[in-house]
Amino acid sequence: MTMLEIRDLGKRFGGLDAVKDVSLDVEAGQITAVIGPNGAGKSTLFNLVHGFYRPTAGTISFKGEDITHSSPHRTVAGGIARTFQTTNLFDDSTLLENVLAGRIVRSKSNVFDAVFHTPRHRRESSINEDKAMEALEFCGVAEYRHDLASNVPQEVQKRTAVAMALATEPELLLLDEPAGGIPEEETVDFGNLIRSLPQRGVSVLLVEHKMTMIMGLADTILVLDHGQKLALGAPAEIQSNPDVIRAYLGSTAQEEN
Amino acid sequence: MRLTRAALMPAEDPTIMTLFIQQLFNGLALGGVYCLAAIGLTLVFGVLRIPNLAHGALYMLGAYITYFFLTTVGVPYIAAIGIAAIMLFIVGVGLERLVFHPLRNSPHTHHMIAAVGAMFFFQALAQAIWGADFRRMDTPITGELRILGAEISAQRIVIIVTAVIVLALLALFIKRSIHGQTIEAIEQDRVGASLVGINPSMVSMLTLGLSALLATIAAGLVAPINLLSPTMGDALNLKVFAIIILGGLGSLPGAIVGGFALAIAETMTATYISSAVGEAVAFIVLVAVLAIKPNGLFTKAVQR
Amino acid sequence: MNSVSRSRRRRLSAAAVLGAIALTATACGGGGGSGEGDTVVIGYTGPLSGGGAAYGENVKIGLEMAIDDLNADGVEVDGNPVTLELKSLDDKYAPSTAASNAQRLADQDKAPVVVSPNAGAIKAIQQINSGRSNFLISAYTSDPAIVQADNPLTMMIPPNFESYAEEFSETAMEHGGKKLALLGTQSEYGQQWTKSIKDAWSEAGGKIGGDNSVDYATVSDFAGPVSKALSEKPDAIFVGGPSQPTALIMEEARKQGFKGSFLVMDQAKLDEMATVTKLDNLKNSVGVLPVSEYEDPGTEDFLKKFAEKAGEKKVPTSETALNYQGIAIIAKAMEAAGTTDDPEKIREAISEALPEVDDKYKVNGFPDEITEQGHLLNPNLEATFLNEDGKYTKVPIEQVSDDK
Amino acid sequence: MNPMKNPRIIGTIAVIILLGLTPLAFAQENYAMRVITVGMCAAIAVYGLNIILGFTGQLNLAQGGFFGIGAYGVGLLTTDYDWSFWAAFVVSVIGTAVIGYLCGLIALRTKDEYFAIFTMAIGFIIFLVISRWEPVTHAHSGVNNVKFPEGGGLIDFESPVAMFYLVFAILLICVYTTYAIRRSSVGRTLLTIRTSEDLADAIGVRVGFSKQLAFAASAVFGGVGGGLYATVVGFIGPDAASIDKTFEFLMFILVGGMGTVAGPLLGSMIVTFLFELFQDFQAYRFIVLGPIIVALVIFAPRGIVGYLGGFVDRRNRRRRVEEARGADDDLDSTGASTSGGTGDHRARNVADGTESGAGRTGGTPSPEETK
Repeated sequence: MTMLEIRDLGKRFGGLDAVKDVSLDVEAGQITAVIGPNGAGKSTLFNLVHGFYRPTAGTISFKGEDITHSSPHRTVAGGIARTFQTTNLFDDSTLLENVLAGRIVRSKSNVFDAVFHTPRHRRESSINEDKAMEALEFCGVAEYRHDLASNVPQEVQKRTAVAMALATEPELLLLDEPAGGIPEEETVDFGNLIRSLPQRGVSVLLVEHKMTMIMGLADTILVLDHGQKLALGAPAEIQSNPDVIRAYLGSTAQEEN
Repeated sequence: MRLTRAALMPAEDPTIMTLFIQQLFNGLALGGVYCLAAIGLTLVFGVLRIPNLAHGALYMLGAYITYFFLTTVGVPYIAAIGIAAIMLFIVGVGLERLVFHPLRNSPHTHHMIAAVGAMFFFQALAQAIWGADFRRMDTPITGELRILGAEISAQRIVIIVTAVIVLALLALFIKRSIHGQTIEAIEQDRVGASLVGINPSMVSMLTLGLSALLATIAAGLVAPINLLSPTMGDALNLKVFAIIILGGLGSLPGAIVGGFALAIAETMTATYISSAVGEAVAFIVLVAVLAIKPNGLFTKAVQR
Repeated sequence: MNSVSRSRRRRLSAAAVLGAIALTATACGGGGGSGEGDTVVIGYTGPLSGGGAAYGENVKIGLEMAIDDLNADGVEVDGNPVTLELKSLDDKYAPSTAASNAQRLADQDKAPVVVSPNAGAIKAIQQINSGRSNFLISAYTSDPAIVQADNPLTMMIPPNFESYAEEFSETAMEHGGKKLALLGTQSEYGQQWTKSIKDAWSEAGGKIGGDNSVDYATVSDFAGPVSKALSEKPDAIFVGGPSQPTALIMEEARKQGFKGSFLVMDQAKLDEMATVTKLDNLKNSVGVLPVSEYEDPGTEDFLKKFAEKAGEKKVPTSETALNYQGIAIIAKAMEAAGTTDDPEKIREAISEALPEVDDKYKVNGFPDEITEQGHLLNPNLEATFLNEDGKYTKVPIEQVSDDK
Repeated sequence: MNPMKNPRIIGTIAVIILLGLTPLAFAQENYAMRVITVGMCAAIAVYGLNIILGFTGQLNLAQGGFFGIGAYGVGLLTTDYDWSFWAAFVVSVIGTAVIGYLCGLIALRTKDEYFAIFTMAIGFIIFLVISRWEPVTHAHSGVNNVKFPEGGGLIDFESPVAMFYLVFAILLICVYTTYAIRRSSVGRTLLTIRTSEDLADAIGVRVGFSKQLAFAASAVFGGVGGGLYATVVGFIGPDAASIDKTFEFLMFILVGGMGTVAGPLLGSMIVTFLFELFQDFQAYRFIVLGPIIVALVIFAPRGIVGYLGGFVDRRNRRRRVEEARGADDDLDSTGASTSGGTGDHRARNVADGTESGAGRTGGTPSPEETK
């Protein structure tokens, strides 16, 4: 069943197209990857799906429901979570607090519940803690829960970012270069974490540069170039696609410097 | 009722043209003062990212020191302003070292309160030295000019001219001189600037000194047409903030346009509507503009 | 954990206690003394910093001078000598602060009398001076509202400003003309003045232009408002606020070619104004009589002493002179009442004390009676007209009643 | 572990009890009672500032204005319109809420310094309206003889002590509300916004809406403080709405500690007394006070409570980090070792000060902890 359905999506900034007629289906329980050279519009695509940007053309629908113009809050509430390219955590807070922040969107209780200490409030708080701990454990960073986000290694931060996203109980998770800045030897473990998400009922849409990782992970790959679809298909097809090789090698060249 | 009267007045009043010219020049003179004060403040903001609430106090101090050299010591007017400007430059640097530098990594709440503390201090100090009485500062520049039937005192012409000259020099300084360029560089991009080896704290001192210097010139010019008192800065302070926000924090053209615009708006509303409105107009305009354009008129890449 | 919590507990309570200490410190601060009856504290709360500081200082000088002289002469309350002592606090013109200060002076310093020179502050103090704590307010404001409040423990020193309106209007009209422009200050007091002048002027059959009142304290350039006022071609202009800005406004008006006459609100003192602008700019205006023009028995000595105290340059104003008289009256009232700590008795004794006061303390139009509501009345109140050749000519003023 | 073991709670309660007992010592000292009561009115407004500034990180400089609106609402309604205090109080608080909400609508379009100075302008306009709109507000003549609250024959609020306890009671409500918000998901929402609006957005926090509410809430507290102030003082002039009030409040919260529960109260009291102490220096007290203020900001940037708290938290966290590490292989053993609850139990609630066991004790994590 199709979870996310993107049709002819477009976004213009001033004169130029950041994203143009992109269409993509993200299947439930699958891992879909978006690759492409820098400035190919990958992050823009994420921001469009997530509601940070308003598309200038096309539609996005999630579980058959049109979310083209919904706000980030509504998108997240609807079940789409995301992580950022540059690790983004609340630095002065402990990891647990960070992940708990992810629970806000699922909290119904308001000031009055807090003030009058209602049962709902109590119930929710303990649920929040359990879910947060569960997410931390799932991502294998529970033992760091009381360290400040700024004090833990890159990889732990990356994992926590995922945990925070998971805490919002998403059905679709947008990962923007989740393994960026992680030493090669650890990417394997990290890959496993991502691979285990679908069993949890979380479909994944990710942007990643580490080709080896992608090829091992993704079920479907969308290749973007200058904001437009260059190719779409299974890893094998993509690897053998001449355009992709040209565009991609070209860009990795420039990434070196 | 007052409104209708004001509305009718032009029709009845033969001297309407004269009045308008008169007020236009008064507005320009006021604008000159506002600009000189606002520029410094907006520079400080652009570079240090702090709303320096003590700016009005620096202006006041500048006026008193000018007064001291002119009246008590008896040096010529221009020289007095010059000396005062230099002394205030030092005061400004001191302020940066002692108050703002230690706070460079704190949120702007802290700067504001620290600045208020400094302001209290300066005012009390001025009162301790010169007393609470109003002081009058006489100027060698006397006489009036007749322009299209309007009486404009020479002092006001001087204010307008000096303002223009100083602003021009400042622009030149910022474009040409190394220091100026570094100021601009930092304004545009702190990180980048420090990468290319500019020393931010050096520039911070320079900027605060410069802003105090400009404030002093403004004070030295306006003092003769008004009075000195330890609280003379207060009224100016809020208006100048309105101006730099209106123009866009850290934007020099913004401060200049904002300064003259608000000054003229003030005199004109005071003339044709009512003095109470004249007093409030700066802030009403501000609220209106920000409601539509949340980052001010001439927004620079100031906000993160 | 426990060790932490203990040290933490200690710290926090320490911080809290600090508050209490500070409090007790204030509670004791400056207190005591007055109980023994040999020293009586005269309290003063006024603007000693901020915009009104100059005004507050003038009042304070008057109080200090009076207390020095009285102590020199010796005050004796039922048999034993009493030393007066001034305790002054700054209220920055804020009524609520003034009230706190007054409360403090009454509580800690046992001051039977508190002087306050501003209507707002006095109104705030009247909330607390006759109830759980009792003290007499020596009120230096010419706003009748404070006696209309029927506060049993208020003594209003200066004449009711409304008395001036009529004479001012007539005088100005005969030296100027029928058309009046309003250019007073935007303060509470300035606005009340503007209103009463308005009424008096139209009663005298004059025409009134628009109200151009501006806040003298915040305007950075008076040229604008003045040009506006003059654009209506007035024959007379009502001005007034603190002396110096008022002087500037008049100067500006003359510069812009105004030939008519000025009505100068009593807050501004012509002689004080002469220190910031040429006398020529002030000619042809009606205002209150400068202290130096009074011919009361004590005036001359007062002027000498003032010059010694405040310097030759400083001009003695009625704020100083009238409060000088005020304290003298209170001291005499204490003697007459035979008590230093019963405000009611002191208040009652004032009327019998008035004629007793030594001539040296009569410096600025001395009152000969105090009304039921507590207003000191000077039988022959005089204003002045500063004529073309810079001479002060006296203008007798008929006093109006304080009732609404 | 039991709440009474948590230093923060103990500290806060200690302060409150101490304050609550002051009338015993000073019942006869009208002056002392007055100063404390007025100080508490300010403290209430400062708690408002704490919500928008301390929790949400928006420097709102209109608080003095809202304080003034509350004060004038009560003042004018009880005098010119002869309402009962309570009616006037409720109405003017609601009024402040509405005005606050509307101001928020525009003000929150701006950010950072723009927001700060924009709200400063709003505050100043409120002041101008109050000090110029003579026919309604009596401008500088002020509002005289504001009514005392009606005690319904039971309590006589003309007695300073009764008035003290009225304000004290309302203050307690504010303290508790702050405490409750602080540890609820609502509080976490605000703190999230304070740290990073983008990230907050990403995890589905309704940034705009939450800021809007926080702003309105702070205005309400301001109104409550102002309304009480009016009846405590009995006479109010435009200075009740002046910009200086705002800066006073800022000083209070800064000295006490932003985003903490006890901070605003402590700050208000200490600074108020400081000011009273220096009264003896009259005009020149600011030569001393000015530098003191600067020094406080520089050397205790997180305020008294912030300072003490931060340092307790570091201790606690270090301890918990070790336990958490241990806890993973053997929960019970570590659990037994310290006061109740297992390693990760304590972990949870302290981390965010929510429910269950020690949660109640985690009441007021310092900004350090949740920032």
